[in-house]
Amino acid sequence: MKIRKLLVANRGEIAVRVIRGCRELGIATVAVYSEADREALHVLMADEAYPIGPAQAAESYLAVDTLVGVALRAGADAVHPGYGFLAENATFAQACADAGLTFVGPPPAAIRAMGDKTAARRIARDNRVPMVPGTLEPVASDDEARVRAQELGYPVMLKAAMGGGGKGMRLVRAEPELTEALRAARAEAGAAFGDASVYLERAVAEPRHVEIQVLADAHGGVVHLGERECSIQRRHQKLVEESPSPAVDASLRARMGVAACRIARAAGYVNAGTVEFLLDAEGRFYFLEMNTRLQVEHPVTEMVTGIDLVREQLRIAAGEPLGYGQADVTWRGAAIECRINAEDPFAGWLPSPGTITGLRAASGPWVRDDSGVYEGYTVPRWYDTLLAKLIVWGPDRGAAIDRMVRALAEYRVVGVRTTIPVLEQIVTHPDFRAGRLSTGFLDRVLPAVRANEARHETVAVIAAVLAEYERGRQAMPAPAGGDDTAGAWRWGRPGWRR
Amino acid sequence: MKIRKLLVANRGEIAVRVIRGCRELGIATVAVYSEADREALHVLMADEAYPIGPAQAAESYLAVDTLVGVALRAGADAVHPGYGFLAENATFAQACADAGLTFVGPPPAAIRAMGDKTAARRIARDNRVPMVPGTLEPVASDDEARVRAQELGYPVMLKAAMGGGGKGMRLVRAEPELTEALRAARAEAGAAFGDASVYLERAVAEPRHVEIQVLADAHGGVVHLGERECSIQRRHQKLVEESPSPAVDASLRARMGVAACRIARAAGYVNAGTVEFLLDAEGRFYFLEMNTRLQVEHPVTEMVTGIDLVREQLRIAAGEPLGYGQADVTWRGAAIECRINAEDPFAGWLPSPGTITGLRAASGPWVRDDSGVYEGYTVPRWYDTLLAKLIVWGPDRGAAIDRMVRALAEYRVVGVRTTIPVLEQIVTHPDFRAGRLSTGFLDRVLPAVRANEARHETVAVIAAVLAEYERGRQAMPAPAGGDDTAGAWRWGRPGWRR
Amino acid sequence: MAPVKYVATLGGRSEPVEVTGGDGRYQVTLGGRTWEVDARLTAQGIASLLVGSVSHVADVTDDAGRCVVDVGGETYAIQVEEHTRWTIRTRGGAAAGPRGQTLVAPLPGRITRVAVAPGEAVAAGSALVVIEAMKMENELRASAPGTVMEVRVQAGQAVNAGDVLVVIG
Amino acid sequence: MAPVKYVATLGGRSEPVEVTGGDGRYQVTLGGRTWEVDARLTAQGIASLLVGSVSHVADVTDDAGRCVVDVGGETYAIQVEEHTRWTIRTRGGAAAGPRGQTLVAPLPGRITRVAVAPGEAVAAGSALVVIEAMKMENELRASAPGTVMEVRVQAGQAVNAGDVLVVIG
Repeated sequence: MKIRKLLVANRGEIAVRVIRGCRELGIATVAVYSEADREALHVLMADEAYPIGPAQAAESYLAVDTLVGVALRAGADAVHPGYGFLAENATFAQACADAGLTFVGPPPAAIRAMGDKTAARRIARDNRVPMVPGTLEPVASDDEARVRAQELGYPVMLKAAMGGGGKGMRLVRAEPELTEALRAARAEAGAAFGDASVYLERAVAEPRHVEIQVLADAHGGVVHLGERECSIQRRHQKLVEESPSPAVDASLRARMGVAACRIARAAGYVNAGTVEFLLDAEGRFYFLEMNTRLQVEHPVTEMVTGIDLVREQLRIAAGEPLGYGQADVTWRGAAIECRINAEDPFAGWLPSPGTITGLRAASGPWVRDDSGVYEGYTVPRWYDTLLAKLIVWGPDRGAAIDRMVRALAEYRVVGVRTTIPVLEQIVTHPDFRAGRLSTGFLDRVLPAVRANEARHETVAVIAAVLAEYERGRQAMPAPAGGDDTAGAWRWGRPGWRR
Repeated sequence: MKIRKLLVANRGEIAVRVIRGCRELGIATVAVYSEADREALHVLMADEAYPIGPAQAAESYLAVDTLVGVALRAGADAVHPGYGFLAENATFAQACADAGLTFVGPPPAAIRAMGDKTAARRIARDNRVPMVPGTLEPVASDDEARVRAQELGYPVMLKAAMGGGGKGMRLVRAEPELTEALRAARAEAGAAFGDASVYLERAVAEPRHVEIQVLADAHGGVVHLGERECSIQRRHQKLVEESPSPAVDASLRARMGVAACRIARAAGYVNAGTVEFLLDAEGRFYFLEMNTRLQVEHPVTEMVTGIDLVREQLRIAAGEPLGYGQADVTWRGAAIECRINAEDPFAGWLPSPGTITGLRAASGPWVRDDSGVYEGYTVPRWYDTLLAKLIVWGPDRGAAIDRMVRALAEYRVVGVRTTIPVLEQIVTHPDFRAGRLSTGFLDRVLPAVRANEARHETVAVIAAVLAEYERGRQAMPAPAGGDDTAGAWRWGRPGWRR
Repeated sequence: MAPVKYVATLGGRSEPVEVTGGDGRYQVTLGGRTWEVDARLTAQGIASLLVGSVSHVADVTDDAGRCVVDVGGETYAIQVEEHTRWTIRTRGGAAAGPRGQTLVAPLPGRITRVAVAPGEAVAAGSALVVIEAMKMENELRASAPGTVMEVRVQAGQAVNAGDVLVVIG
Repeated sequence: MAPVKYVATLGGRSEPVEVTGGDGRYQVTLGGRTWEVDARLTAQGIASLLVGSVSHVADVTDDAGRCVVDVGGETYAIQVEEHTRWTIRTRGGAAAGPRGQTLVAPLPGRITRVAVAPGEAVAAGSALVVIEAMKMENELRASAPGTVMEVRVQAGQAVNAGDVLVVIG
């Protein structure tokens, strides 16, 4: 069934991404917005927009019945969940199906199988995909957790059973940390997924986070689009992603790809999904979980394969076959993504909501800006901090890094603090350029990150003093003979920003 | 010799493009600016900037000695000429060489050979590259032109002997038009190139403009990067370009590529260059001329080949070998470029200088914005009207067109009139989608182009009336109980743009 | 609250418009239909309008008393007046149409050619003057037939936007 | 024209700065060196500076009397005063340093945990309060050792930016 009108059950940059994909296919788009989001970019860009309730996500972006009701009222025939919110909620997928709406994502059963991380681990085990040792069930109590952790051996990792995106994850180095880590992980998991259960895994030392993108159609076609390396993380939140991984060669890619496709097939998976692995220093990979949705970092795969993942999601949801096989998927060059978050990396990474008074995005050759904001927009305090994703492509990893350095230097956000300065220090770090990555990279590098190198102190002082000087001069009568022609002096004209 | 610091002898988007390319290679950049350009984007983006004289290009951007002097004063070791201005001026290339500066372009002899279009035609003839019949020398007088035109048979095409970029070209359908056409072509050629000579060619009926990009290193390596179709022209100014051409298959591409490389070799060509051909309805191609510089439309070649032409120019100028051969050049998908000019297509295409009060560029997946302007910038009246180039890539031509339609709809320029509305009508035209192109396309389509479809008249009236309504309300005392919290009403706040 | 009545004039046509509401939510009546409108200024001069749930972004600027609205890639110049004021202004009947043509320079540049002389008859579409600006030659043409009364420029002369070039009676 | 004398204070350091010139071209003396500066506002709050031919773009905003300058990806908060005013203000000697700490909410959110109680001794870096905002838990820590005098919030409570959470003596 052809999709004619689609409701995007999300906000921010991913809602904008989906709207763009729909527009290119001639699909009309319906945005939804909470009371905090009337002026959000996705509302401005969609063909239609409907209010869905208060700022709190639980009462708006997570309100299944409201969303299905708006979709029907707007005459939509499909729903795209984006990532986060209800993207991995089988109840929502089922409610869409029950209402006759095409859900742009996997069948509810596949979401359920993979959403329950412990069930997913059983599928992986049954399909001979290697895994990190851990519990196949959530731990029922602190006491059980203590016993299991001891059996596995510290350090262990706590993970949300219904999780994804790093929420509810905690590394526990030794037993005394366990109780507090369980509390924090459960609280975060409960808040994020409405289910506080956690399970345990043995922590792998200095692992890389490498994930495989898969696409599966409703006719049995399954392909993988290669890997993304997402080892640059802070508190399990990815910050920099790339494809290909500097640690993966064609042979390893093929083996990981086969393992990922095997899991997708076993789960009856349809649509775009991602199989996450840890890769250890010896090149062994271990299944972590499968994310049954589009990932934040999907653009790096798009840039190297030339395959538009949102377009493929929409085609697959409409029942079309992939129309190509594994041999048709080719990779060219290297792509890197940096997440520009409204956080202050020099003040404990505190979120930095507020009004973006100045915004100049990077552009030019092979620079892609997937943004959810605009100049004048006020970043609300209710949702995550992701403002925009900056993606570059280059013929090889070195060229891509050079381009990312250039693009980050061009990207200016004024009014809220962002991760840009620390991203610049990451991509210029010798270990990053050498491809020496692990999930511990950022913790190792961050202590050396400086707020201000004071490289531009003199210029800053000159700018500040001239602003004051001109403010003083404007208060005086205009000098005789002063002209106002093109190219002449213009400081202090009306509108000096407050 | 490695390039460490480069002077960009140009302005606008191409200066910005070169600066970006240099930055990614770690080359410091020096901008130059006329009195009309102190606030131009290339000045803001370069590492250093120097004034070079009055607004009139003849006294600034065309002032060879001034430019060479600034390059030496700034400690630059190389000069990039961009396109236009001095890009195909052998005297400038020679002056750079004499001053010990690396000229990022071909040797003066090659510029001279190809810059003299009649000399170039002799080279083509000697190398058995097919040509449109015409004069091998400039016509000395109106009388000679009349005789030659009669021999060739009308319609004939007048072309600037030292030309390029469509300047000084005139189609003459019949003898009575000849005198005025000669005057106009000579005036334009003289103003643009400092040489008013013109020559004649028989006009080909409904031809396509298809050009081949070549790269030649200083060690004998020559490759071609396939074709660009640039048939969408108005008064010989290209408006929409694409690669590949819908009229060129692999076999024709190979034959045209071989012909282009043969001419480059015969001319002793080094660096990036473009060999222009006419392609007739039967698939026969005819050599037109060789442009000894980077073309405006180079990005479409970059997007399909993955080869960064500015980077290659800089590498070649530094003496590096290409490092790859023809078999290594591969093409993926389709790319289209639209030129966003400050012209009013609904008022005789009059230039529209002025202040850009609002600017929201398209972005997102596979959208590239190569711009020379910013919000708040005043487009000066001294230079050409090109504001920005919007480039998209797609896995095939249809997908690229869909993407261009989406991107043009996103692109908003307020304050000056632009070509965007007519570009939208071009790329949605059935003949464009079907690939039925010729240099006559635009003249055929333009009469049907409407200024306003009035699709949004109701919305426009609502917006205008609400602005007035709120202006009236702001003049009244604030209503009791009115709050000012997030998401609340904000019309009429200070700063309503005048 | 009683609706406020306006008249919007666009392209020579005037139509009544009524507005009620406030704080971002309005009812706007025009052409016999009432629209629910949710409208916000998202930045200076940029309005987000949800007109019966359909989303539009309009750039709204003021140009010498007229409201210029850019929406969906189209530009509209609209004069908005309170209904009573419009009634008073137009009570005397429409003013007589302009007679003759005055060709003014649409932008600064240099005159490269003058194609007419005083006393000459011109047809609609006849070339009058060629002005060079931004590296292009731009031909300015007569919008209606008439007789050339005055030619105020000559070839080679620099002109500013708004300068009178030719007067046709 | 005699130079205008200022004092710029940045990160606790104050330094004299002298300016002459105008109409976009200035001579600025600081740190014993005079810079030729060509400066323009290219848009509201965005300045293009050519400092001895080196090109910089600075975003200049005013924040409660201090000038906040974003340049080259770095942010500087600078207080600029006329020299005489600065002299008068600082004549009495530097004010005594602040005593104790007052922990205020750096952004709006919900308190998810209070880790200290009145009377408790804390070390520099001790966790005091955890605030949840924008889907993240953010731990707020003591900047210096001391004794908790007051705890003004409890877990589950919503707070606004600037609300006092904990007072340490």
